Amino acid sequence: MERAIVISGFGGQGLLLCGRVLAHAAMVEGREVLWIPSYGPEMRGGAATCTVIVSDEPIGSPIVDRLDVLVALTTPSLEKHGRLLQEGSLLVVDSSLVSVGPRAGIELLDIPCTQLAVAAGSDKLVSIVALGAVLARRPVVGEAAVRSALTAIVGAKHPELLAMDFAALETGMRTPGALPAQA
Amino acid sequence: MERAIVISGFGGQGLLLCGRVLAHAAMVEGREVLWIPSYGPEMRGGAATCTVIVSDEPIGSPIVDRLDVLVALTTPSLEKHGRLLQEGSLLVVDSSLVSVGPRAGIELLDIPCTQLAVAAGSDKLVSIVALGAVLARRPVVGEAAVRSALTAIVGAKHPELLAMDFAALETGMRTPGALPAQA
Amino acid sequence: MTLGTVAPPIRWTGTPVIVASDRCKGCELCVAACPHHSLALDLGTVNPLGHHPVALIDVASCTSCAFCARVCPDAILTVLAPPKGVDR
Amino acid sequence: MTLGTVAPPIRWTGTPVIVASDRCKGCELCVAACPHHSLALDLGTVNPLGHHPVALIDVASCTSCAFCARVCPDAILTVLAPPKGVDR
Amino acid sequence: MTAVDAPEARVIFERPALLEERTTHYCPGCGHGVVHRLVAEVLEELGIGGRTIAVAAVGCAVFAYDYLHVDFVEAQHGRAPAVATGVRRVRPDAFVLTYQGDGDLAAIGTAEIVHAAARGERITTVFVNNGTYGMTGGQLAPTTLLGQRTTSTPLGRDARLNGYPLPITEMLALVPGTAYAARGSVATPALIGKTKVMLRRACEAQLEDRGFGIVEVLSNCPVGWGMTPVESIAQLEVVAATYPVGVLVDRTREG
Amino acid sequence: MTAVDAPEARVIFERPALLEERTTHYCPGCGHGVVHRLVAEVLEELGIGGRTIAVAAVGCAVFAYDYLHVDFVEAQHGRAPAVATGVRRVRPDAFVLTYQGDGDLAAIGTAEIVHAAARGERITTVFVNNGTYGMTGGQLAPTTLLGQRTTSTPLGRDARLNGYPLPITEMLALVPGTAYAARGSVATPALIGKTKVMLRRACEAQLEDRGFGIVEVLSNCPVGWGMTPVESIAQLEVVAATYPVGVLVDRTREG
Amino acid sequence: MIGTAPERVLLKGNEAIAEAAIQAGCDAYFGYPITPQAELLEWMARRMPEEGRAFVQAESEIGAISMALGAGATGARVMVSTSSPGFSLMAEGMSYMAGSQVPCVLVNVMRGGPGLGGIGPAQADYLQAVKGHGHGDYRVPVLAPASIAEAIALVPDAFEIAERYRTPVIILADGILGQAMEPVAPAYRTPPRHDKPWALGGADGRDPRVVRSLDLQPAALERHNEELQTKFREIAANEVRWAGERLDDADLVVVAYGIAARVARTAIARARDAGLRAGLFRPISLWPFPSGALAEAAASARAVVVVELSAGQLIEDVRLAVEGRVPTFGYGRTGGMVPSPSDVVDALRQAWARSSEVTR
Amino acid sequence: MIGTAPERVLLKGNEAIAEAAIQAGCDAYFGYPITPQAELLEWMARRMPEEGRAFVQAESEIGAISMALGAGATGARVMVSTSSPGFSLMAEGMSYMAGSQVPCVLVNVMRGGPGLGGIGPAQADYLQAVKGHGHGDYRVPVLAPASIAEAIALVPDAFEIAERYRTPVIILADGILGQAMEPVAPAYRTPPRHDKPWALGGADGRDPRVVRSLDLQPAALERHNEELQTKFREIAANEVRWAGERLDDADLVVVAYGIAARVARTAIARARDAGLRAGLFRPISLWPFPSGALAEAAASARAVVVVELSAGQLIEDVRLAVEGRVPTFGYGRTGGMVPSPSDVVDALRQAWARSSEVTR
Ligand SMILES: Cc1ncc(C[n+]2csc(CCOP(=O)(O)OP(=O)(O)O)c2C)c(N)n1
Ligand SMILES: Cc1ncc(C[n+]2csc(CCOP(=O)(O)OP(=O)(O)O)c2C)c(N)n1
Ligand code: SF4
Ligand code: SF4
Ligand code: SF4
Ligand code: SF4
Ligand code: SF4
Ligand code: SF4
Ligand SMILES: [Mg+2]
Ligand SMILES: [Mg+2]
Repeated sequence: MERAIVISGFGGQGLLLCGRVLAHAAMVEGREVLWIPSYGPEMRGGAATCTVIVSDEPIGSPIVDRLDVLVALTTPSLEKHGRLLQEGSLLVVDSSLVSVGPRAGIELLDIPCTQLAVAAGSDKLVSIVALGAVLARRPVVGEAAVRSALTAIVGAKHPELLAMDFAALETGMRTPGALPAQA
Repeated sequence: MERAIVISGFGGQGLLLCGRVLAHAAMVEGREVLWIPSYGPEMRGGAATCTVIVSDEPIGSPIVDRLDVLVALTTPSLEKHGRLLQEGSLLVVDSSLVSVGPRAGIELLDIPCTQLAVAAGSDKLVSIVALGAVLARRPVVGEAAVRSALTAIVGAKHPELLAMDFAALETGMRTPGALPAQA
Repeated sequence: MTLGTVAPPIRWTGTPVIVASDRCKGCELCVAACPHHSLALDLGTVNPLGHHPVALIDVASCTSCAFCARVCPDAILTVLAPPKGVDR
Repeated sequence: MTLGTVAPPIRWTGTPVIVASDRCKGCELCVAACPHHSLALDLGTVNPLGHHPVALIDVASCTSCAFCARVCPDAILTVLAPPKGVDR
Repeated sequence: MTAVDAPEARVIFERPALLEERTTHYCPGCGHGVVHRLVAEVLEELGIGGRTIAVAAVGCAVFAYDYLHVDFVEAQHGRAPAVATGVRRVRPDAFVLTYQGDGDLAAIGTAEIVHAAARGERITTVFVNNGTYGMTGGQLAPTTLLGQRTTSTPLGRDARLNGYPLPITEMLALVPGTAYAARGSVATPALIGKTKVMLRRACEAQLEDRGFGIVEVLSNCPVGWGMTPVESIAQLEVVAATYPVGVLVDRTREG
Repeated sequence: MTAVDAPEARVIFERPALLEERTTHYCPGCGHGVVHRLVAEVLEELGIGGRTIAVAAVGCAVFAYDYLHVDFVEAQHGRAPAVATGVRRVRPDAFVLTYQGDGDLAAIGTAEIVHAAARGERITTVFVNNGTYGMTGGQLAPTTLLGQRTTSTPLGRDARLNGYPLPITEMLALVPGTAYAARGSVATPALIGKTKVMLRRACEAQLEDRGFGIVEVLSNCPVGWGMTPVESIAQLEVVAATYPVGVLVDRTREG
Repeated sequence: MIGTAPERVLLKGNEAIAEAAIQAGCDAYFGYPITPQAELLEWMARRMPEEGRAFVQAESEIGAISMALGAGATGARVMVSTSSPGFSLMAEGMSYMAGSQVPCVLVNVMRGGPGLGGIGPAQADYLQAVKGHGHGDYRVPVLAPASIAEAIALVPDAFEIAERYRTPVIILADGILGQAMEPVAPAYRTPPRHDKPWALGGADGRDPRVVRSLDLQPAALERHNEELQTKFREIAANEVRWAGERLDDADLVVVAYGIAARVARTAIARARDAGLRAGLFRPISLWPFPSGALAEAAASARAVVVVELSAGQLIEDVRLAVEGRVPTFGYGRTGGMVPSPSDVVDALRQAWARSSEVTR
Repeated sequence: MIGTAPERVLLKGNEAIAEAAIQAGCDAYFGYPITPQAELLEWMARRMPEEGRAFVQAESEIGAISMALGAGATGARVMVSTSSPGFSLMAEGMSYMAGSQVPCVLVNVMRGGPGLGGIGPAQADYLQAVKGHGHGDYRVPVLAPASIAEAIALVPDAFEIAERYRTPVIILADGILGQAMEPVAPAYRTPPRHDKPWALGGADGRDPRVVRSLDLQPAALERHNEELQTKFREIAANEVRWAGERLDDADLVVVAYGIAARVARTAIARARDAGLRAGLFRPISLWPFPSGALAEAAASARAVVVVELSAGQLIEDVRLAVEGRVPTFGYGRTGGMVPSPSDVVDALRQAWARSSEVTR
């Protein structure tokens, strides 16, 4: 089973790091994973995207034809990557910044990530909030693995920030809309 | 009819210029000619060689398998190019600098070019003396053409030297050994 | 108007600093450069670039010195001063 | 030797400048540098390089100052002086 | 007191016309924006925008052509002065400008800038010294201060391993072909004003056929330096201790 | 008076042992020969010939390895200081030397020499300035004098077209990494002696771990200059008017 | 896989290559920043001094390759890295190293070109690396990993080849391989060091040694060239590397290397699901090119399709190997674009259709 | 011949190329001294100022190619020249010119390599010139004269191609062609100048123009690359040049260009005298390579022999053209060595003997 997740927005939203957390969590679970960054021409604050492919088998193509999950933190990133969403894909948008209508066959999760992140302690946590929301709907990796990934990545350098990250992750996971749509 | 002439010695013996005179003379006569220089690693005073191919038809190869004439002004140049002499080739050596014994089938012309050149006015004329000697035995180009070549090349830049060059040429042409062997 | 009477001074009600908010990057260099602390980021707004744009928070203190505009890397600010003869 | 008698001075008959003639390029820098005009090209000789090598033409005037050797680009010259206590 | 409308408000400061009204790709607070504006103002005031051929150097400011309303050719990394020389020699009527970063000019492009100066090439160089390679992620530049941490000197620049800050503009000032060389800064409104005067002089050195002109501008790279924009501007004072601001040579008054 | 044999004649001058007993390919009277000898003498006197790794630069003296009895690596044209840096960094015990011409060092190799100096690289550079490209036939070099005819400035060097003579060693002296920089000459026995002292100091700067050392040697290229050897040596006085002989910087006494 | 999980680490390709070099005993690294290779330089900037080894951020790519020439001439194990524009600047230095037989490993993390181009992944320096980088007659072994784990394995191999044959070796990667992360249980390896009777270190007690490429005597330079050619033939005989997947029954042989091979692998699986029997021929050594093996693999196929991130470069070597015996088609993307598996499946389908038309 | 004699002059190839450029309206020349190309630079140093045109001896080959980029971007007619090591240094600049579509003519008078090599004639930069000079996907037209008269004729052609397609063009010569003299009645030609709506000159009264190769958007950079590829296909269709001699009944097709073709011509005459029916196929445009014509010429032959001054470079393009249909043999010399006609005759004999053994 291979799942492709794209997190896209602008630099400063912490999305490359968030992708790394996801990749690390997959590794912790003994799975295969491929993390691919990509930047726009802007030096900082410009477009940035991160693709994470998680699989139980060796991963072939780093380029995917369909996305299982798209986290779109800006409107341009939704425009750019939205076409890879297909029947059954999950789309998470930051309702603080992106407005989007329902799309046929696509599960939409429209949550105010930025606001929630600020509430959790910093607007740099926006991607982690979104990740929490994704995991609530699509448990690509287990929460335990994500926590140990956060501990390894954030904890190693900034242990003082770890609690805030955990909080953001939980906020995301428990945000009302994040619970499975049918629930 | 294609004739290949090599003039070889060290820089400062005027051999590249001499080759140019020969080439120019051939051009004046409306023939095809190819002039090819080659230098050794030494900056000045080192080995230098000049190949002139004169023909009545367009010239193919700039590299020849046999020499019709070799003017060897130093011992190393004789060693290097001597192997291309064949039955009927003419070998001119400067007896002031090179000692050589007779070679089967090869016409040898052993003349003190340097001495003669000094006598004609300058040791820089050594190649012109040798050229005169060559032309006496192998009239590859006519004397008139050589004179007009000298006029064009030497006369254009240093008209005052022209007389000396003519003298050197004549010295070469009239040097005893230069007259056909059988004569 | 009567001689001997001082005319009431004409006051300028224009804005001395015009912000092209959509392109402001919220770097706060103008804020730091303003000698009169007349500027601040508008934390309640996020512009299309994702930044809080700057705003003139104290019109009264602004002297139209244009320090803010001169340090702005994005040429976001236009600075105006009252017409000649018109008071601030 | 008797006290009070001055011993006749010992004279050196060696050559102060030795020329590696085969490798000399006849550039005449040594000739020009010699303060005593003790050197000149040997126009009667052509060495294997095709040059007239330099020669010490006036041993007597040579002071073994080695100017010649120091300017020679080809390290052709070795300069000797009489042993200590031996006159030139 | 009567309040009246003021339609004829005096414009104290506005965007120069040669600066395109477009959001730059530069990081918030990046000094390149200020230098761009100064260049636009000077070209405009000298009335030479229409005959300017500028050379874009590889670095964050390679996209200068998206912001300055003049003709541009894009050079290889470090080669802008040579590219400008090519332009110069075939376009006697053009005003020729290079806009280069410190990695570009003082590292890979050392030979090209030195020889453009040596030739007294009639070109003007705007040299933005932000002490790092902004575009590639904040590595050591020849101009980086001793002790300064960069992504390729994680423990700070150590003279023994990484060498000393290079006073390239002082070196260029030594060359007789350099008609004008100066160092400005974007640190304060006053220095920005002073820098503009320098840029103008460097342009005039070309217009008056005096020789090569260069203005080094001490600039900030908040992202490369790991600072907020405001901190990075304050840091410029520290930078100026190694690279003093002022006119380094002015040969335009000679002859 | 008694004449006796003098078997123990004092040797005032002899060929240094590190200079191979072999005819060089240099033109008669060429200054490279003198500089080779000085280098051999200094290495010998310092006793470092056995641990020297020299870098041969492209130019007439590329064949230095045929004449100096030390290990050599041949660099690309202009890149000797970078090649030497590579040697330096992996061979802490070696004595590292570059021998470069003015075309090599001051034209194509400008960036490499400037940055070796900026890094304070512990290498010693012997820089033979003969004002032309000897090896390729006497073209203009950055160091060519104004008015000097070369095969690529047939009417003489014109500052407007061909630029000014480049004071590269003065520029290098500005860089803090340069421990020692001086300019000597092969014009007279006295200057040759002085130059040898300079070379020794430049080597010591490396041996004492002070930084980069360079000696520019004004040298003649009779063939490139179209002069007899003796005329070319006389011409060195003219050259010295543009390039004054002397120590340009000595930071080895500091600290 | 799960069994080895605890030892796995998540590494960027650039970092993995750097650390693999350090573990392989790399004595010196020289580089100049350029995207998408900068992380390699930055890793070295931190780690090499930690290990007491040499690191220099050079003044340029020319400086870096020249430093490599100097360090390599002393027998040190040396790495340099760059990306496409910088690779062009290293051409002269590489020619010198090939000519003077100096070992060195050069990593080129390719980006889109030509000119300044872009920073996206590409494979558009293929011909340059395998045929024409510098002037003169020489070839350089070129190794192309398709995964981070393979990159780690090829680094010590590259050093070994470099030293065994006294030659520079190129590792050719692309922006994705350089910047992507995969979990790896790094199989680092330190090749043994052998005597280098040519290496410089000072002529104390022995004759001086000279590392050089100049010889003004044509006959001598020709002899030198013949020696080099003999060496190249030896490398060509010994150092061919490639991998095949599903070739046994393949009607369609897909040739691809590096990251393009990863896309091709997925596409081949899909094509097979759709009934098209495709297989993957993946050259690992681009020079020496596995011509013989490819010719054999292609012999029983109906068509060959070359998938690459360039406008058609690898295809030249494929055509030289196949020599017209099987119709050969190319599918290339440029400028930083990477095809998706379905793009490749489409290309395979088209090739298949066209090959059915071709009669030879 | 005699009729035209009065107008003939004796010119070195280097000088002939330089003067032909001047007569073709070359506005600017940039170069750096290197043997065996120095005479070209020196000619320009004298003549360009006489004509009031631009001449700069640059600080390096990189400087020269960069100046060419700048001058070319304004629409000027520009030439640069160099020899092999300098050619390597121009790789990055050429890639930029190809990417930003700047016309320019670059003359490479090849010498022996690799590295510093020697100063004798060689053809060892063939693959570099036609395949891999700089990074990224691009091709550059490469013209190879075989005589001084042909060099003179190809110079204006090169300028014309450069401007018509907005591309750099390479003239590939060797040390003999550069330094030898032949009498020529120079057929100078000045190609007409056309409007260059992309050329820089100041944005007065129009929108600014930008000559650039950067595009950080992969999709846009791919579109740019596709435009370039379209142009290359157009050039490949229109600009193929070659000459054939005695091919009609040739059993043995000898492929050679430049000076090697001259030797081959003489050798072919001798081989024919000895009963071996050989003919000469001489590519003049090395890219686009005359593959179609060669395939046709080779179709009825029993063997193809490639004669070149390199260890085997041209032969790759020959093999791509012949595609294994005719046995193909190579005879190459290196390091400045040039074979004599009898060397080549021997090579032809051997190839003939071996081709008789080959059965395919
Ligand atoms: C030949 C080459 N090498 C390296 C690079 C990568 N590169 C792009 S910009 C840059 C340096 C940028 O630094 P600087 O010139 O200081 O400009 P800044 O971004 O700091 O303004 C480098 C090394 C390149 N494009 N080409
Ligand atoms: C890349 C490159 N460009 C040009 C040359 C040709 N070349 C050989 S030596 C030389 C310059 C020599 O001048 P200089 O360094 O002053 O040494 P000199 O011969 O005068 O002692 C040049 C340009 C080369 N070998 N390589
Ligand atoms: S300086 Fe400019 S960009 Fe920065 S906050 Fe002020 S107005 Fe906005
Ligand atoms: S114009 Fe002067 S006073 Fe007014 S906001 Fe700007 S900096 Fe402050
Ligand atoms: S200086 Fe040396 S080479 Fe010149 S003439 Fe004197 S001894 Fe001979
Ligand atoms: S040692 Fe002195 S005096 Fe004697 S020859 Fe030499 S220079 Fe003249
Ligand atoms: S990286 Fe630095 S120089 Fe580049 S745009 Fe950002 S702040 Fe400016
Ligand atoms: S050309 Fe000049 S530098 Fe070269 S060997 Fe001759 S005199 Fe010396
Ligand atoms: Mg910078
Ligand atoms: Mg010189």
